[in-house]
Amino acid sequence: MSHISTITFLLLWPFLGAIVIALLPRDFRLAIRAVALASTLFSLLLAIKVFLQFDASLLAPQFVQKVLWVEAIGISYHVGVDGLNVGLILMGAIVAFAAACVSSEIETRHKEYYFLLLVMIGGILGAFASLDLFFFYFFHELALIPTFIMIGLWGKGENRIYATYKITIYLSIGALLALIGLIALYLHAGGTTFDMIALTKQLSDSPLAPESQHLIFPLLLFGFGILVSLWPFHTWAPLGYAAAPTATAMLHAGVLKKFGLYGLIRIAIPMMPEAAHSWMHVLAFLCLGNILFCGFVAMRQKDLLLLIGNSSVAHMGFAFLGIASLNLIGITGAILVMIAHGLLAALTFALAGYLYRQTHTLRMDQIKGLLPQIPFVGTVSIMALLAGCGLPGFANFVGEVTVFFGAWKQYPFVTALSVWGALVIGGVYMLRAIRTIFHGPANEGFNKMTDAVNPLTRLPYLLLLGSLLCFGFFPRLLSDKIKPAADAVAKLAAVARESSQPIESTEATVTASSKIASSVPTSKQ
Amino acid sequence: MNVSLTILELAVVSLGIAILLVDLWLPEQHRRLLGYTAAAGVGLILVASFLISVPSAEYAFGKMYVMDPLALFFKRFFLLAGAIVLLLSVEFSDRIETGIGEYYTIILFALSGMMFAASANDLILVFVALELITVAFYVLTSFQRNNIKSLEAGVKYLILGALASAFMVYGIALIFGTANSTKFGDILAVAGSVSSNPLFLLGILFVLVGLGFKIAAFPFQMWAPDVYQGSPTPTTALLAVGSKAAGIVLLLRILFSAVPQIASQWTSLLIVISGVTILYGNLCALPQRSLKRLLGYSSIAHAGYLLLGVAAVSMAGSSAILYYLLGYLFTVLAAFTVICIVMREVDNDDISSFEGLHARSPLLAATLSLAMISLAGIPPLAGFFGKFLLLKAVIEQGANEPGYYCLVIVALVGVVISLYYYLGVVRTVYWTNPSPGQASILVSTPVRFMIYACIVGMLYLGLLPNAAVNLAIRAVQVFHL
Amino acid sequence: MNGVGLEHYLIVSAALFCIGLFGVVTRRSVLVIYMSLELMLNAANLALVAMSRFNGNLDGQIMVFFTITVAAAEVSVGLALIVALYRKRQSTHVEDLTTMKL
Amino acid sequence: MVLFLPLLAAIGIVVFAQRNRDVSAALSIGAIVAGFLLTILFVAINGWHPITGQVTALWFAVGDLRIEFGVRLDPLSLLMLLVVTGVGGAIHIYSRGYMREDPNAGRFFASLSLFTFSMLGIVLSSGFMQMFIFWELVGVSSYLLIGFWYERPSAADASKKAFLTNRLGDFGFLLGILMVWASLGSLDFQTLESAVHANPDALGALATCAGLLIFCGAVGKSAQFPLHVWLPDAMEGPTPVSALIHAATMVAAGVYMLCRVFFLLNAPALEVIAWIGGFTSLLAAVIAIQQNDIKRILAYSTLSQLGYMVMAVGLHGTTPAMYHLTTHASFKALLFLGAGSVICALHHEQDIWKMGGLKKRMPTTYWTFLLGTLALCGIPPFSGFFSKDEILTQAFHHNPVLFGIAVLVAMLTAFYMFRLIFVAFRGTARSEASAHAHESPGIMTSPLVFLSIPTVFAGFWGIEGLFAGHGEIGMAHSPESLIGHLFSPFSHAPASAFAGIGAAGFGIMAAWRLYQDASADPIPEMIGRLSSVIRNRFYFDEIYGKLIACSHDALAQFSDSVDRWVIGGLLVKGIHGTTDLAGRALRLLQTGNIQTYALLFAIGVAGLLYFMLGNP
Amino acid sequence: MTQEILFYVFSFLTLLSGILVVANPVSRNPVTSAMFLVLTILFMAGLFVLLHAFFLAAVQILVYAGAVIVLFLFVIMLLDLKEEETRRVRKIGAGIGILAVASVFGLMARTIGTIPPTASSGASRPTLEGLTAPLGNALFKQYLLPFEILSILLLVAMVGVILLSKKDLR
Repeated sequence: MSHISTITFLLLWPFLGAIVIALLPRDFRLAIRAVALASTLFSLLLAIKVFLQFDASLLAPQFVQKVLWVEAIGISYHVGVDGLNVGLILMGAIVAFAAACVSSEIETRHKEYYFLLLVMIGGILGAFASLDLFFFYFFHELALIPTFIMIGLWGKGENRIYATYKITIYLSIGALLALIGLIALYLHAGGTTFDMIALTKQLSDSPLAPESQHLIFPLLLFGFGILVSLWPFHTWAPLGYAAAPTATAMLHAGVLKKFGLYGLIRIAIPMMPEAAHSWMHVLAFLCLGNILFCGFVAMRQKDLLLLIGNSSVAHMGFAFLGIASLNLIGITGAILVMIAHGLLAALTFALAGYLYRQTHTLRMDQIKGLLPQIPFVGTVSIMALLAGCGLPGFANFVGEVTVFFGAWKQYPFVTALSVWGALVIGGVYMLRAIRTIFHGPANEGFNKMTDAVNPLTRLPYLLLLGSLLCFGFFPRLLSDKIKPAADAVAKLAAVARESSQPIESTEATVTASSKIASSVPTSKQ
Repeated sequence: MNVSLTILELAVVSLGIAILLVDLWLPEQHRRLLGYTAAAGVGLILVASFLISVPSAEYAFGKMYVMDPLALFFKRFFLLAGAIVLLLSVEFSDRIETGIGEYYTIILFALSGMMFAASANDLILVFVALELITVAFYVLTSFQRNNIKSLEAGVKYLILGALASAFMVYGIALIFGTANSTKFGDILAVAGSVSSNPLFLLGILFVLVGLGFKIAAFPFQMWAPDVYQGSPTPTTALLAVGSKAAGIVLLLRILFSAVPQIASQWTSLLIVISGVTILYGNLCALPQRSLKRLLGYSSIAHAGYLLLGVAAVSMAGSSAILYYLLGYLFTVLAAFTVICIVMREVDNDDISSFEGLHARSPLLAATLSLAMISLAGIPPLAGFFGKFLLLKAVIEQGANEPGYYCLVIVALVGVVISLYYYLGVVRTVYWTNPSPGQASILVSTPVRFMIYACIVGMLYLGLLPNAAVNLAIRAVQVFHL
Repeated sequence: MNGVGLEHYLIVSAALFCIGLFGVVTRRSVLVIYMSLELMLNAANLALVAMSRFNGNLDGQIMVFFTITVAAAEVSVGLALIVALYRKRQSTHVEDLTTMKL
Repeated sequence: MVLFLPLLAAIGIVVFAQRNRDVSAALSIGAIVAGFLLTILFVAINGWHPITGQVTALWFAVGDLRIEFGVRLDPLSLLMLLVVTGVGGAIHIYSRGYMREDPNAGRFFASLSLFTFSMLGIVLSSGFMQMFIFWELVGVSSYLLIGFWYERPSAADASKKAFLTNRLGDFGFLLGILMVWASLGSLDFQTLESAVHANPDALGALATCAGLLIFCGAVGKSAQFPLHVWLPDAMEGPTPVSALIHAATMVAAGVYMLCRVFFLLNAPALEVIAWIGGFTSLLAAVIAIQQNDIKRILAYSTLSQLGYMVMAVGLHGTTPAMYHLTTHASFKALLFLGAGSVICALHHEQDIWKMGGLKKRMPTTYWTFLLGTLALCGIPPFSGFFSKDEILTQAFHHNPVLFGIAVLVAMLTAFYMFRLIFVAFRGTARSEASAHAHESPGIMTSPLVFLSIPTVFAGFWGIEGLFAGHGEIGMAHSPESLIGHLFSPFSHAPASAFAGIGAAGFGIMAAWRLYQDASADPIPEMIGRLSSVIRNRFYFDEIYGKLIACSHDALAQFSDSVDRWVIGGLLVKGIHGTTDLAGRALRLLQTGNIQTYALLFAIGVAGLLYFMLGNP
Repeated sequence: MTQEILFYVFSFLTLLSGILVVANPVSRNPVTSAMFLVLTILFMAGLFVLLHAFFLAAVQILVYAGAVIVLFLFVIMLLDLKEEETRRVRKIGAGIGILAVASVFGLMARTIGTIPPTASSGASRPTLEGLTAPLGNALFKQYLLPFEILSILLLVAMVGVILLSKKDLR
C-alpha cells in the first residue's frame, strides 16, 4: 500500500497527540492542552474534508486503506468510509473537538486526562472507520477503557465508583457478547476473513444457514444492544453519564454509544437478514421500553444529569425503531438519529457540565431560575433541551420523523406509542427541566453564576448547536450521502423478507392496525 | 545420539554451576553482579537460541528428546522469563538473607528443567524434568527461611506437589503397562488399540492430575493462592509463568502428540475443567485483598483460559495458547516486578499498600495498571488478542459440540468478573492518594529497562500480533491433530 | 506363579496407593504425611515393576530407579523444610501452618 | 420572500441586536410590514388565482418518503397570508409601544418574528410535513412568547402547559400524517387531493381515523375541547402576544389546516368535528360569562369563536369558516389590543371589577373596543355579522341542533361582551388606577384604529368569490355588488340572520339590565354554586391535573421504581451479590490447611475418575 | 505355588504395615509410623524379588530403609517430636477422607479388574529378569539424559537442604 488514506491520518492525529502528550513533562499544562486541541482540530478538518469529498454515487467504500495485519486468520487494518459511517465520523470528529474544548474544567492530572481523552477519541474514530470486524471491535474496546478510567478518576458525584463499576461491567458484557457474535460470524462464514466488505458480499451470495443466523444474531443484537443501552439493559447509562466527566460523557453518550447501532446496521442486518427479520419484532418492542419506560423514568428524575442520561437512553429507542423497521427509510432515519443525537447528547452534557461547574449540583429542586444570570448558556441549553424533544429545525426532528415514517408500515402500533413518547413524554420532561432550572424565579444561593463570555468558551457549544441546526435545516447533506448505503442494507434485508413467510407479516400488520384504531381514542385522553 | 541438540539446556546448567562456584569466591558486595551476570548469561543464551533453526523435528537419546519448533518456542519463552526473573531477583536480593547466589543457581536449574520439559518426548523424561522443576521450586518457594509464610508455602507446595507426583508416577506406570512404552511416538502408534483400555485411560488421567497440579487447574488448584502469596516474589513470578508454561507444554505434548484420539474423546472433561477453573479463580479473586494472592487466584483463572485452547483440541486452540502464554509472560512479569519493588518499601502485599502509587512512582503505577488491563483482556494489550484467539478457537468447535458454547459463556462470565477485581487494583493505584509517610519509589535502571521491555512486549503483541501468531502456528504444527 | 497375575499386583499397589493417600488426607503430622507420600510412591513403584515384568520391558524398572531417587530428594528437601519450620514454630502440625488462607 | 423576511429578522435580532430594542423592533416590524405590502402587491398583480400555484423544493427524500418544501399560493393561503401579515403587522407595531419599557424587547421581537415566520410557513406550506414542521415551530415560538416573562412562575407554567397541550394535539396530527402517507404514499397536498378525487376510497377503512387524527392537530392548536385548557392560561404572556397568537393567527391555524385538508375528511369525521366545535363554543361561552379577568374573557370568547369555525368546517362550510376566521382575526386582535391598552394604562390591572369609567379617559380605546365588540356579537353591519351569519346559515341547513347551539352561543357572546363593556368602560372607576388612567400613546392606538377598519368593513365584500374561482375579486369592489352584498344575508337566509341578530340583541339587553350600574357581579347570587363551577372553568384544569397525575405520573413512578428496584436492584444487584457471595463462599474452601487441600485433591481425583470411568 | 503363597503373604504384610503407618490404632508416634514404613518397604522388596527385580529390591532396601527412613528418624530425634497430639478429632474430615479414598480405590480396582485375564493365565510367561547389568546398560545409554537431569535434581536438593536446614549462614 503506497498511499496512506486520509482516514488513516484522521485516526492517527489523536493517537499522535496522545503520544506527544505522554512525552511532554507534566507541568506543561498549556502545551498539553494545545496539543489535544490541535490534534482533534486536525481530525475535525480531515473529517470535514472527507465528508465533503465523499461521493455518494459510488457504492464502494472510499478513502480505503487496507494493510494485512494478522495474515493467518485474515485480519487486516482496513478503513474507509461509505454512506453508513461518513456522517458518523464527521459527527464524531465534531464532538471530539468540542470535548477537547470543554476539557478545561479538568483541574488535576492534566497529562493523564488528555492522554486518555485522545486515546478514547482515536478509538472512537477508528471504530467507526473500520471495515474489518476485528478492528471494529478493537477500536471500540480501546475507546472504552479510557472511558472507565476517566469516569473513575475525574468523575463527579458520590457514587462515581459504583457507576464506574456498573458501566464497566455492563459494557464489557455487551462488548464480549458482541465479540462472541462477531467471532462466530467469522467462523460460520468460513473463517477466512474479517473484512466486512468481503464478508457482506460473501454472505449475500451464499447466506448462512438459518440455524447459524439464529444463533449469532441474538448475540450481536443483545451485545450491541447493551452497548446502546437497550431496555432493560440500560441502567448503566444514566448513572454512568451522571458520574462521568463532561468530555467523557459527551464522547461516550454522543459517539461511542452509537457503535452498537452502527454495528447492527453495518454487520448484523446485512450479514444475517433472515435472522434479522425474526428478531426485529423483539427489538421493536424492546425499543418501546427505551422510549416509553425510560421516558417515564426521565420524568421522575430530580437530577438534571440523570434526566439527560435517561432521555439519551430514550432517544436510543428511536434509532432502534428505525433499525427494526428494516427498510430504507427506517435505516436512514436511524443513522440520522444517531448523528443528531450524538451532537445533541454532546451538547447537553457539555452544558450540564458547565452548569455543574458553576453550581456543584444539578438537582432540580435546588437550582432554579438560572436564565437571567447566564443568558448565553441558558439559551443554548433551552435550545438543546427543545431539540431533545424533537423540535423541527434541529437534526433530531428529521431523524425521528424519518424513523417514524420508516417504522409506520411495519409496526404501526409501536410507532404510535413512540410518537407519543417523542412528542408528549419527551416534551414533558424536557420542559420540566427548562421550567425548573431556567425559568421561574431564581433561587437563593445561586446568584454568582458566570456566563460563558469568552468566544473560545462558547466555541464548543456553538459548534455543536450549529451542526445540529445545520443538519436540521439541510438534512439532505446527510441523507443523500447515507441513502445509497442504507439502500444496500435495506435491499439485503428485503431479499430475506421475500424468502421468509410473507403471510404472517401482513397478518401482523392488520392486527396491529386494528389495535391502533382501538387505541387511538384512549391514548388521546 | 545427537547430544548437541541439548546445547541450550547444557548452557543453562553450566551457567548455573558456574554461578554456584563463583559465588564461593565472590565478596559480599559484588553479589549483585552475580545476578546481573546470570541474567545476562540467560539473555545471551536466548539470543544464541535464535541461531538455531529447526525446519523439522530432530530427535536425540532414542527419541526421548525432541527438538522441534514447539520445543524451541518454549525454550525461548523460558529463557526470556528466566532472564527477567533473574533481574527481578537481583532487585529482591536484599530481602533474602542468605544464599542469593544459590537462589540464582536454583532458578537456573529450574529453568533448565523447564527447557528439558519443552523437549520431552518420553514420559520418563517428562517425569524427571517436572521433578527437577518441582524440587527446585520447593527450595525457591521456601527460600526466605526466616519468613514463616515462605516456609509454609514451601511445605504446602511440597506435600501437594509430591501427591501430584505420586499420581503422575502411577499414571506413567499404567500407561507404560498398557502401551508397553513411555515414548510418545510408540504410544501414538499403539494408541488406537489401547485407547479403549480403561487402564490406559486411568493412566492418562493420573498423568493429567499431575499436570493439572502444575498449571493449577481445578480441582488441583488449591495450592496456588497460598504458595503465590507466601513465596518470594521472583519465585512467584517464575511459578506463574515458567511452571505453568511447562505444565501447559507437557499437557499439549501428551494430549496432542501422544494421545490425540483420547483428547478428542475427552472434550467434555476438558470443557468442564476449563470452565470450572475459570469460574473458581475469578470468583475467589473477587474479595481478595492481598495482591499476590489475588494474582494466585487470577493465575488459576488464567489456567482456565489456557485450558480453553486445550479443550478446543485444535490447531487454532493450541496456537492460541502459545500466543496467550507469550502475552501472559510479559504481563505477569510486569505485575510482579511492580509488586516486588513496592514490597521492598513496605513488606506487605495488601492492595492498600499500593494506594497512591501513581504519585509515588508514575512508571510503576502505569505498569501495574497496564498489566491488570492486559490480564483483564482489554485491547490494545496482549491479553486481549490472546483471549480473542482462544475464544475464536473454542467457538470454532462449537459447531461440533454445543458444550463449547456453554464454555464460551462461562469464559465471558469469568472475564466480566475479573474486570471487577483487576480494575479494583487500577482504582487503588490511581484513585487514591498516598498516605503522607510514603516517599516516592526509585526504580533502578535495569529494572526500568525491564519494565519497558515488558510494556513493549505487551503492546507489541497486542498491536502487531502477526509475527507472534505465525510463530505460534508454526510451533503447533508438530501436533497430530 | 500361575495364579498370581498382573492384576493381583496392581490391586495390591492400588491398595497401598490408597492407603498412602488416606494417610495424606487424614494425618496431621507433616512427617507422617511425608511417609504416606512415600507409601504412594512405593505403590507406584510396585505397579511399575509388575508392569515391567509382565510386559517384558525393562523401562519400567528404570523408571522405578528414577522414582526412588526423586522420592529421596523430595523427602530430604521436605525434611529440611520441617527442620527450618520447627525452628520457627516448634510444631510440625499442619493445623499450625495456616497463616495464609482464604 | 414573504416567508423568509421574518426569519431573517429573527436571526438578525438574535445575532446582532439582542441588546438594542429599537433596532430589533424596527427589523421585526419592517419584515412583517414588508411582507404585508408584498402580499398586497402580489395579489394586485397576480390576482387571487396566481399562475404559479405551487413551487416546491426537495428538502429531504429517502425512498418513498419525499418531504418537499414549497410555497403554495391559492386563494386560501393568500387570504390567510393577508390576515397574518396584516393583523400581525398591526400587532407588531402595537408591541413596539407596549414593550417599550421591557429590557428584553429584543428577545421579544425575535420570538415574534420567529412566530410570524412559522405561521407563514404553515400558511404557505404545500405538504403535510412542511405544515407539521411549521406547526411545531409555531408551538415553540408561542411557548417562547407566552413564557416571555419566564421569571414569573405562572407565565413559565402557562407556557409549558400550552406547549404540552399542543404537543398532545401534534401527536394525533403526526399519526394522521403517517396514516395518510402510508395509504396514499405522498405528503403533497396537491398530489393527495388529486388522489382522493380520483379515488374517494383511497384511504380505505382508516379514512375516518386518519381524518380525526389530523383533526387532533387542530384540536390542539385551535384549542378545542378537550385540549382547550391551555388558551386561557396563555394569557400570561404579554398582551400583544395574546392578541397575535391567541386571537388572530395561531389558533386560526387549526381551522386553516382543516380547510386545507378538507378533502381528506369524510362524513363521519366531519360529524365529530362539528360536534366538538359546537360543544367547545358553548362551553367556552358559558365559562366566559363568569370570568373577571379582561383577557380571560376575551380568551374564552376566542375559544368560543374558534368552536364556531370548527363547527363550520364540520358542517362542510369551509368558506364560512375562513370568512369568520378572517373577520374574527381582525376584531379579536382589536379587542385584545384594546384590552392591552387598558391593562397598560392601569398598570397591569386585569380585573374588570377594578376598572370602570374608562370610556371618558380612554376614548380611542373605548370606541375601537366597542366596534370590535359589536363585530364580535354579530351586529350588522359589522364584519362579524356577515361571517357569523354564514356559519349560522350553514348550521341551519345541515344540523338544526347545532344551529340552536350556535344561536345560544351568539346570545351568550353578546351577553358577556357587553358585560365587559359595561363593567369596564362604563359606570364609575372602581379603583385608584382606573381613575387615573390615561389614553395610550399613538403607537398603540394607531393599530387599534387600523384594525377597526376591517372590523367594520370586512363584511362588505365577502370572500365567497375567492373560493368560487370565477373572476377576480380584489380590493376594487364595485359599489353595486357591495350594497347588494350588504343585504344579502337577509335576502337569502333570513331565518338565520334574524336569529343571530335577535340573539345578540337579547344578550346585549340582558347585559345592560344586569350590569348597567352594577358594582358587583349579580349572577353568583342568582345561580349559586353553578357560578363558582363556571368561574372555575368546570374544573377542567383540576380534572386534567388529576388525570395526568394518575396516568403519567403513576406510570413514571412505576417505571422509575421498576428501574430502581427491579432492574437496578433485583437483577443487577442480585447478580452482583450472588457473584460476590459465590466468591466469598468459594474462598472458604481455601482454609489454609494443607489437609483440606489434600482432601479436596483426593475428592477431585475421585470425581475425575468417576466422571471419566464411572460409567464405562 | 510357593511363589503364590509368598505373594499373598508379602502382599498381606505390605498392606498391613502400610495401614499401620498411616492409621495405627495404638500409637500415633511418628517413630512407630517410620518403623512400619521400614516394614512395608521390606515386604515390598520381597514382592520385587517375586517379580524378579532383584536389583531394585536391593536398592529399595538400601535407599529407603537404609537412607530415607533413617533420615526420617534422624529428623524425628533431632526435633524431639512427640506423639501427634490429638486435638479435635475431625471425624467429618476423616469420614470424607475415607469416602473419597475408598471411591478412588473402588474406581481404580474396577478399572484394574477390566484387564483381560490373559495376562495372568500364563499364556505369555514373563521372562524379564531385573538384573543389574541390563539395567545399568539401559540407564547409562538409553536413559542417560534423565539420569543426568536427576543428578542436577540431586544437586538442587542438596543445595536446598543445606540452605534450609543450616542454622546460620555466614
